[in-house]
Amino acid sequence: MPEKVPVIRTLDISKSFSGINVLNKISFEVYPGEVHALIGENGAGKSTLVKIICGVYQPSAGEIYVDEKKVSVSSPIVARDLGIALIHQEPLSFPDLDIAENIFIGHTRVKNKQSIFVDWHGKYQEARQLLDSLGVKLDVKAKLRGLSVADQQMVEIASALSQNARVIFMDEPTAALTPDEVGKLLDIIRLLKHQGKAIIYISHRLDEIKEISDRVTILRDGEKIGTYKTKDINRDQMIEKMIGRTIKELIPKEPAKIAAQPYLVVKNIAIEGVFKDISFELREGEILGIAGLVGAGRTEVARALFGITPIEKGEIFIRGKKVTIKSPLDAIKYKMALVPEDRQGLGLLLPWSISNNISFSSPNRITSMLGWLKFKEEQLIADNYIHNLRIITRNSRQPVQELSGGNQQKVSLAKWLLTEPKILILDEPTRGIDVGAKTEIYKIINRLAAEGKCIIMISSELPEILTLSDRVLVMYEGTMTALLEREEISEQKVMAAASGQKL
Amino acid sequence: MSPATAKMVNGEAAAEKSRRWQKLIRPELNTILFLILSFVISSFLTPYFTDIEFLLNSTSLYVEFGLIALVLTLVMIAGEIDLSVAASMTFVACVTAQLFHHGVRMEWALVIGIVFGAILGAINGLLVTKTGLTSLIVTIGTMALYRGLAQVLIGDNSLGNFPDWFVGIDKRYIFDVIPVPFLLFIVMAVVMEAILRLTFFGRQIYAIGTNSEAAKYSAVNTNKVKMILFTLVGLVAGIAGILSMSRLEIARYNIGLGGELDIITIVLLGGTSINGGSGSITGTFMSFFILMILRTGMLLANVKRFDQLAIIGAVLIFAMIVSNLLNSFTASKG
Amino acid sequence: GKSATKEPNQQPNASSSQSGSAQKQIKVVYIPISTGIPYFNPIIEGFKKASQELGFEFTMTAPDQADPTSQIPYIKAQIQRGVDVIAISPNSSDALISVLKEARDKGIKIITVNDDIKGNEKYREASIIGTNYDELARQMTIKFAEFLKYKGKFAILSSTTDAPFQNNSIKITKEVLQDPKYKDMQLVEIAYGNDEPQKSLTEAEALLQKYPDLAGILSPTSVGIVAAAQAVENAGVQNKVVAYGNGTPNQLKTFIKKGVIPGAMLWDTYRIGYVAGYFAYNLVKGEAKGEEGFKFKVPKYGDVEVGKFGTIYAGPPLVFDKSNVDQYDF
Amino acid sequence: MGKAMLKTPDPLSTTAGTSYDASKITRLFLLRELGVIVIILLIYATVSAIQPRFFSIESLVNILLFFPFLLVVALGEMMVIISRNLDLSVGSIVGFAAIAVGQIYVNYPGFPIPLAFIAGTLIGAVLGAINGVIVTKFNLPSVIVTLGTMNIYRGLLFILCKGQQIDNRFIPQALVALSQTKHSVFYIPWIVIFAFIIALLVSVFLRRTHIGREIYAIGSNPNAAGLRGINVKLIVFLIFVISGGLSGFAGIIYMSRFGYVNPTMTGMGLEFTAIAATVIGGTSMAGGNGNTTGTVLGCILLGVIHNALPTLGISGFWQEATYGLIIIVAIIIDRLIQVRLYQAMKRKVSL
Ligand SMILES: Nc1ncnc2c1ncn2[C@@H]1O[C@H](COP(=O)(O)OP(=O)(O)OP(=O)(O)O)[C@@H](O)[C@H]1O
Ligand SMILES: Nc1ncnc2c1ncn2[C@@H]1O[C@H](COP(=O)(O)OP(=O)(O)OP(=O)(O)O)[C@@H](O)[C@H]1O
Ligand SMILES: [Mg+2]
Ligand SMILES: [Mg+2]
Repeated sequence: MPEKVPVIRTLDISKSFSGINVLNKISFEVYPGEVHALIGENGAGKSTLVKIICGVYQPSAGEIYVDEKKVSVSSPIVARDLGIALIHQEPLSFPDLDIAENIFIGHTRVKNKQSIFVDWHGKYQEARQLLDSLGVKLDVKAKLRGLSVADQQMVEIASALSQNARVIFMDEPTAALTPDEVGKLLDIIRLLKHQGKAIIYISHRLDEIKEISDRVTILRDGEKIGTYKTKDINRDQMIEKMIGRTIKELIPKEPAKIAAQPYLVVKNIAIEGVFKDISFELREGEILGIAGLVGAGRTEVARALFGITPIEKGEIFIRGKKVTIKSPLDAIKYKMALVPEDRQGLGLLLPWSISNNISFSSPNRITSMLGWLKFKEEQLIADNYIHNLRIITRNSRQPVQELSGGNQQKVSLAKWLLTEPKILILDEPTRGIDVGAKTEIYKIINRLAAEGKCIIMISSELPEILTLSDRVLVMYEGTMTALLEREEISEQKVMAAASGQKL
Repeated sequence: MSPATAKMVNGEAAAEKSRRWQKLIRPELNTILFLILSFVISSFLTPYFTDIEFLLNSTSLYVEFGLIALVLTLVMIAGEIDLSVAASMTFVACVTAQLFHHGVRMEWALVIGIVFGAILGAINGLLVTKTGLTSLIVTIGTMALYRGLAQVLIGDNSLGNFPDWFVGIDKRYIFDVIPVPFLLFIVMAVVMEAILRLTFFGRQIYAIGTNSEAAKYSAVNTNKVKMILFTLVGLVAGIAGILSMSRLEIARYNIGLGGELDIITIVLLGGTSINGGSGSITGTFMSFFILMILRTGMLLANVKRFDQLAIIGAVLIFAMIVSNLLNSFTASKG
Repeated sequence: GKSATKEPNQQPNASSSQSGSAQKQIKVVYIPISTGIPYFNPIIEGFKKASQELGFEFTMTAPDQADPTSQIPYIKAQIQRGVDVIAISPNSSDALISVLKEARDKGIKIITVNDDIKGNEKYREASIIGTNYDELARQMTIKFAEFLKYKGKFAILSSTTDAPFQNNSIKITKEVLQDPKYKDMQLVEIAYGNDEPQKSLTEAEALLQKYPDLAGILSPTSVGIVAAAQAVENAGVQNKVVAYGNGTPNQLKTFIKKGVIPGAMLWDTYRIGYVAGYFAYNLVKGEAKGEEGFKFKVPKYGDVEVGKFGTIYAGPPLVFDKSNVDQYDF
Repeated sequence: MGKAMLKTPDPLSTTAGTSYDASKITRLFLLRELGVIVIILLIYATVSAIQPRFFSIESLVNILLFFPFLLVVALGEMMVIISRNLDLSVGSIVGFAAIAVGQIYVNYPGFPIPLAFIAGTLIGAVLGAINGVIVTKFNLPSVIVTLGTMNIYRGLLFILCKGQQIDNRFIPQALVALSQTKHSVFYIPWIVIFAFIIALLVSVFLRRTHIGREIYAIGSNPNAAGLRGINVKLIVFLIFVISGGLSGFAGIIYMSRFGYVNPTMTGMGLEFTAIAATVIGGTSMAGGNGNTTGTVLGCILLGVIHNALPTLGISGFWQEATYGLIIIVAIIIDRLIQVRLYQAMKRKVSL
């Protein structure tokens, strides 16, 4: 589209954090009516680049042009006024405000310059319309607190859309969404594109990239590898350019030796108003996938099993013995572990270093008999995981809040692997993880199963559910609609059950 | 090895260097600055000031609050607060004195008193953890309750006439110069620092204050930790109460009235965040000396009380601004 | 005499700067119970006047709160400064003992001013108080009874439950009322306003409300009498309820002139400071002592005599009402 | 950010874990206040049963008179707390404004009353602005800054009045009359009406204006607020100005109510009472929530307790203990009511 003028153009943007270069002379441009994908491994610098253009960070060097005019985006306010909106990778939520306010706060005042008063009626209506168009069933007057990450993501998307911006940056908007919702979002993007808006789209899901984008810019280690027409480049080429080698994306499930006796038996557990009648069995070496749409109650089941909100009805047996799990402390006693979906809010202590985070649930590994901390040991453990999980970081003392989203996820995973659990519950374990790392995690899951661990994997990514699970439990609005055995598992069946069909 | 990784390694070294700089400068910088400033101001104000013996002696006047501040630091790092500390301290002193006057041997009265302090703390802890109420409000309530009960217990009398071995602890010295209460303060500071830095329990305290929900997900028994902290703060308040009895040779219900504000000032000035998650014993330790030095200096110079207030306030803000500027300076250089 | 020459550990340069003048200037410090209480200002003025006349160095220092231990650091600092006399209006009659002992051991003379350390008199040389407080309480009660026409319910509004002056005053009021002359007067309640404006006012208002037939409020504290007057005025019951007590003229002028209260009593506070200044000076010179019967001269006021337990009354009680309130400015 | 989101001081919200529809939320919102209302009525009824005279107009007026001064300060403090800050200097600002305006009256006895209120408010606002500037310009924690200015302002006001109290003979009668029953509308003294008008204004400001909502956003998640294009610094500055201004206004109410201004006593320790009233009224120290109704009720509750104690004739020795006990029992009952209602509601909805 050389005849058009790019809405956004960057020239040799570089950025370093405390002396470390994370972006090196990145130049790229985006045209109106274009969906421009940005891909790269975790920590490649995608979010940093986007945040620089949106005024969150200041570049160490380089220039930004909007409509070919040089601008200095000194703050998000400036970006907003330039007509730039950003869907952040980690939702920016105000738990104490209602959903409509979460959508509008910060920019309505600019739009309705005439009045200092909020037009509540109009706001609620507009918010409802926006969410309807996204296909989200949320009450706009409800407080945001307690919403699942996926729903928060939806609110964030709605907020960006409501700004009526000319350029919308989307930093992994679909990481927490199920295929259904992704479909809706892609529809909306097509519509926006049609209206002549520019979209910068970041995702680790390459099918989406193939489906929606016109061009794709690939970053690796802070360097731009190149910009390509999407139709000219195939999936494997993308991966190769991203990580510098080819990999098999979805490694097949390695059948593990499954024990004869069930290790964990869950019978009709329920929490009033949240979920009910969930039953399943899990043997050593088995992987149970839990599928469902956003808000189906999968996370709630995980929380209940782990004792965060204890079950109100039903029974749980471990090795044939009935157990009561009233708190995570109990759960840990039965060698359970839960990697929560909300890594920033629940999985990690953001200001803490990587090593402190990793060791925090395994006191026995880092304390001596007398209760003193063994700092050396802690360091070694952390370094080990940084190496094995390929966590990209300065060193193990870097605060996790400075890590890229995907690397944070890896730290959260490492933290629970260190507890050497017997029952490992993974809630969206690959959310925001790049293709390379994803295969690593699949390998780990396979290995754990082979070691005779019981694994429960909640995921919104159908392919990983389909390939990795020995059995799939499908939920719909708090009930169990299907429990599929290995040979029964198919995409159609899972989708049908996820939308409420009892199988 | 790709050039990118090599660059990382180099950068890393540079970053480490600047980090070390920042480490040196960051957390307690304003406290150190404040300490130096207060020393300079004080010796400038009055020639009587630079008498170390007198300074050491003066610590005894504030040590009771200082001890409590050390433990309260842990409570505040865990994101809670206890306003009833000064009241607990006095209540314990009154109970101990009353026991003694009812014929209980002093040794036993002391033991019972300290245990009683722990119980007062545990009551706060129970109210906070069992009902889920904000500690601020709970302890505003128990602050009035404890002091009120102390008043009921001994009315407007003072109880004194304690055995000789008990009174005058502030006039007993180790190596002829270090007053016993001062030593106690140092020991307590070391112990608290060790708990906070070197044990897993310390980690849990920080975690609760940083993000209590995430701590819960990490299998921290947040309620238990809070219970322990509140009990500990009560226990130390009890010890402080007994120190005050020994120093003043009497117990009465209105000793240390309003002391909670002084104690919290020490903790806050030491850099502990009121929202929890950060803070250090070193900070509290130093800020104790800052306040002591400034006060003593100004007292010696006969600076009027309210000029003192203005000076303390101004120095406080000034030190913070300077350290912040220094921080941003080093950060931008890094 | 002997110990006064012993310099408490002072910095050499500090003493050298002073040894320039051949004879050392006498240093007197006064520590009122706390700052910001207008009552103490005339006392300080009196001290200053005496210091000018006699040529000694006078300083005032005080904590901002009146709790029992708040004066201790101030006394300690004065010990370190090596003053000759500490004049103090004590916040507590026993919490200060240990530090006062320390001061005496260093050869510093202690006198109490305006209030005494009851039961611990041996730790000070003498006590200079405004007037004979027992006598004042007696006269106040008698006057109050007159205003009440010897009948009706009344309440006392005090400061805190442990204020010695207040409690003594209340005790004497009760004693006076033993007389059959006052048999129709009934003390219904003693309320405590802690000398806080808000609490005192709340207490006074509660009294008016609880006892619709209340005839009077007696308040031996200056914050209390103001609160009582306010409550009476707000409720518009000045014709029904008599408020009387101890208070400073400036604070009560408006109420007295409006007829909200008939008047009040106090003593000459300026005189306390002035007399105390003279006594302190003579004490250091070795010319005065706090023994019963000792007399010393104070300009304007003539001979002042030391009474029992070394107590010195600075002057007679002061009674003011509409006719004379404008003569006083403190 | 994560920290901000999950600072859940309220156990009700942690038991929730999910979100609920709005009608429920609004009901819960009302119920939050219901707890305090029930306790106020409970105390009122109990005390009236023991001492019937408590159940009278005069007594009500006394309760009303207790809190205008507190309420006006607490409203400002509430806004500050909602934005996840703290203003410890309010008590000193009250004192400063009262002393400053008192000085005006000493020198210009005829100074008009409305101007006194305006002057007080402006003086307070300036002091608040100083807090705001230091907090936002230098990025310092507000607790420490206001701890510092609390001392500075108190020290300065002492210098301003040379430590002298401003006696009632300088305070105009017309100002004092504003807090007297005899010059009032339907028994309600003017200062009470002023306080309620301010409460109404604050309520409208917080609920209906964009800036008002942005205050909640800042307290709810300060980092996110900045990223969402909210001018956090400006608004925090503004809140401190408002809090200071209201404290200044309260200083004049103080003059009216007590008729004299003492440099030590005026506003001393008020910050804690104001914070207590706010938190009892349901505002969370972690920021992001709180509302005017709650704060008004919190102040009324404290007023009822303070007036109940002397009315009951509890001896001076027992008063403080009783006060503490009532506070503790009251907040526990309040919490129990909330939790029960919440559970009942949850049951009903899930059927
Ligand atoms: N505030 C910061 N301080 C220091 N380093 C940072 C900071 N923010 C990001 N980084 C570093 O910059 C690099 C790029 O991070 P960025 O978030 O841009 O990656 P990303 O491409 O978005 O990765 P992901 O796919 O995991 O989200 C990472 O190595 C990260 O550790
Ligand atoms: N009782 C209820 N009333 C209303 N909504 C509820 C209720 N219980 C659950 N929800 C909805 O379900 C969601 C919580 O469910 P949960 O987080 O377990 O879903 P999930 O299947 O894990 O989805 P996600 O993929 O978003 O994690 C909330 O967002 C909420 O909207
Ligand atoms: Mg990213
Ligand atoms: Mg989920």
